[in-house]
Amino acid sequence: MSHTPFIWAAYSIGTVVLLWCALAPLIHKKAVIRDIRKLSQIEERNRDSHS
Amino acid sequence: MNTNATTMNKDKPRKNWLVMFIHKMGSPPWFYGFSGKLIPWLWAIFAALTIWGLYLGLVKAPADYQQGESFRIMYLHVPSAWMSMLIYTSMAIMGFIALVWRIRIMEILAMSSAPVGAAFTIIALASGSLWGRPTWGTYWVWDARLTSELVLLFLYLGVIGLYNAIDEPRKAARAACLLALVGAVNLPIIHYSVKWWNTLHQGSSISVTGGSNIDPSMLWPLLIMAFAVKFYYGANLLTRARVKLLEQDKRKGWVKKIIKERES
Amino acid sequence: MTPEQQSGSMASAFFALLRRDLLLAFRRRTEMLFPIVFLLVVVSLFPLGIGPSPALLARIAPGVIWIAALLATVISLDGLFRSDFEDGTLEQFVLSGHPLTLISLAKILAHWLVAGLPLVLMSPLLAVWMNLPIESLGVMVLTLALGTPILSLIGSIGVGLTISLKRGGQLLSLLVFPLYVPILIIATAAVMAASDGLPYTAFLGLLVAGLITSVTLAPFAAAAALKISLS
Amino acid sequence: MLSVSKINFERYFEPVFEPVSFELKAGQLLLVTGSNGCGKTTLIRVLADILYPTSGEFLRRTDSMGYVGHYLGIKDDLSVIENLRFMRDFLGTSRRSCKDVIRQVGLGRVSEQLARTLSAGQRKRCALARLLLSNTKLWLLDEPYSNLDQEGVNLVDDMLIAHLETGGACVLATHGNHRPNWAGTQDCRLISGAAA
Repeated sequence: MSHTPFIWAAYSIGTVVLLWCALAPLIHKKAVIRDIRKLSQIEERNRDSHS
Repeated sequence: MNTNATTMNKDKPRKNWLVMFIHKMGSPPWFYGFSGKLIPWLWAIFAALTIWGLYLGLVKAPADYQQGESFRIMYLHVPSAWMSMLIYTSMAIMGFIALVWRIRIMEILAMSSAPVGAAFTIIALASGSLWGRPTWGTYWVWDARLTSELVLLFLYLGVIGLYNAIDEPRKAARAACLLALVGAVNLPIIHYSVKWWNTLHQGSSISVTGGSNIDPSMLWPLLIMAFAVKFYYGANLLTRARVKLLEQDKRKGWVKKIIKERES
Repeated sequence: MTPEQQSGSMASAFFALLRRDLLLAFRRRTEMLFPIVFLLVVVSLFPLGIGPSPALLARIAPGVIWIAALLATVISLDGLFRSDFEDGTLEQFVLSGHPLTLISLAKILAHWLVAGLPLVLMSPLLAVWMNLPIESLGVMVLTLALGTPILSLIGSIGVGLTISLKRGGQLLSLLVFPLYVPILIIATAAVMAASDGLPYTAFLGLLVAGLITSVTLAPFAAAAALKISLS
Repeated sequence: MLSVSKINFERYFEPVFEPVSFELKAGQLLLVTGSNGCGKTTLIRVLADILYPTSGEFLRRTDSMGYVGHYLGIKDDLSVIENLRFMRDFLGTSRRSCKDVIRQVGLGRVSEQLARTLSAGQRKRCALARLLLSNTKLWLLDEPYSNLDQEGVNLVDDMLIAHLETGGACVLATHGNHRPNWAGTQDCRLISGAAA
């Protein structure tokens, strides 16, 4: 039996997991920044309506 | 309100330099800026070392006379298994600092470590069982290393689960840090008892690491890979910590300033 | 207050709390039976699930009885701090000036007397059900007597951490089972060694060492966990 | 007895109330007022050492503190007298008998009943009896008047004044209009952190 497919499988799983682990915080960061922008927009609107 | 002007005691006990350094690191804008500059370098070093290590390990090194080609999984499995233990230890140390000195950045760093450690544990488990199939003829053997990696995964899942279950973020972090610390005290006991349990029940004779006399042509790529993943951990940890810091401080002035600067 | 007086009042606080917890458990004595009945039911499921072959049952008996004891301990653990946390008694304890470590230790001891000791006393019956060799019966009881206090002690940390969650029970099992692995390994190894006529005193020594270590460390961790959960 | 400087507590990274500073001496009462959700309970819990302040510090704090909060700390499965006897043995600081304090708070007739059969007001009285039993110098009372009838309110005031006259101190949080008649009263109006 050839061992090569197992090596390929192991390294692909490793790559996928490490890639996902590295990208997850970046995706989350986008959502956080969107959140912060929304927050400051609301604040500005409130300030405008008060003045 | 009755504000009796209470004279504050100015000469506080002096803290040692390590605590001072950690406090400086604890200033969120400073940490955010500094880690932002550091991260690209860490990624670059990781990439360079990985390419070099994998080239030596997968292309240059000859096939093992005993295990054939499947030993090449070792360059992924062993560094991941080492990392999973190392990250747990580092998480527990950061958790200890966070608990004793109540330093928020340490809570964030400890909690950002957990998913990275869990990822390495999963890789160690997956690669270990893929190595087992051609070697032992089954995907899972209750081998000492795989079994303690499995228990370690449960420990990681416990920390992550507890952190996510509690609503208030600081309280959640403190609880999970304490759990990590308790787990770290138990980890050597678990490790040795599993090892001993394995010999008691006559486990397999060959393991992924093979014999003690590894050929230098096989050892070098292993060491390079083990070194490379530390930079992955560093880069990923700082990235996660930055996002968490941004999220927690979303109403604070320094975050708004950074977002404004990004826009312009 | 002189140190001597203080330690005197600490001892009386310890025993007052122990007495109160035992009295409360007695007032709710039907609830005390649940873990025992649970243990009996779980163990009786094994012969039903894998067949009544005496040799097979004898082989797996130590593992089955110990795993059932782990499960029974975990389901009883949730009650360890729950009512004191929810009705505000724990806050009074913090204010009392007595160390929370001492308070945790008293409560853990009470919990073991109510939930752990009955398991130990029940185990000969289980051993007979599971066809465990009579020579290893004594070792079985001994490992449970030494091991169940460790389970309560380590479990108290997990309870302290999850007590502020409404449904902490499910998370609790994830937190504590990995920590129970060494005890399970050592205790079952001792019983198996006894069944095979091999020396087992070293295993019991390890359990004693584990008990001493957990008595000295776990109450501190449990107290710290409770303090976090109160915030 | 109690002296704090710029005490603050954050939850979800937001200060619960504006920083608080005060100094409380023997024989003084600090009346903490403010609308719902402004952090009165949180402040009391910080002062009681149950919560750790996010910023600010304690310049002085006595170890001898008694606390009556929203959750009274009374066991349902014990009778009134059993609850108090336990606390007397547990604290070990009491100078008075359980029967005596039960009589003072007006629970003499129900002292043998299980606490689960008591009304909310009676439970409050039971907690007040424990406070008398604790023989502590600094009282931290969170809404002590809630659930009490007029007689009960008078009881709290009488207890409080006797405590302050004998050199005790008290921090009392209330949202109601009633205030005890005591000369050495400081006011602390909490301002919600989110409003600022």
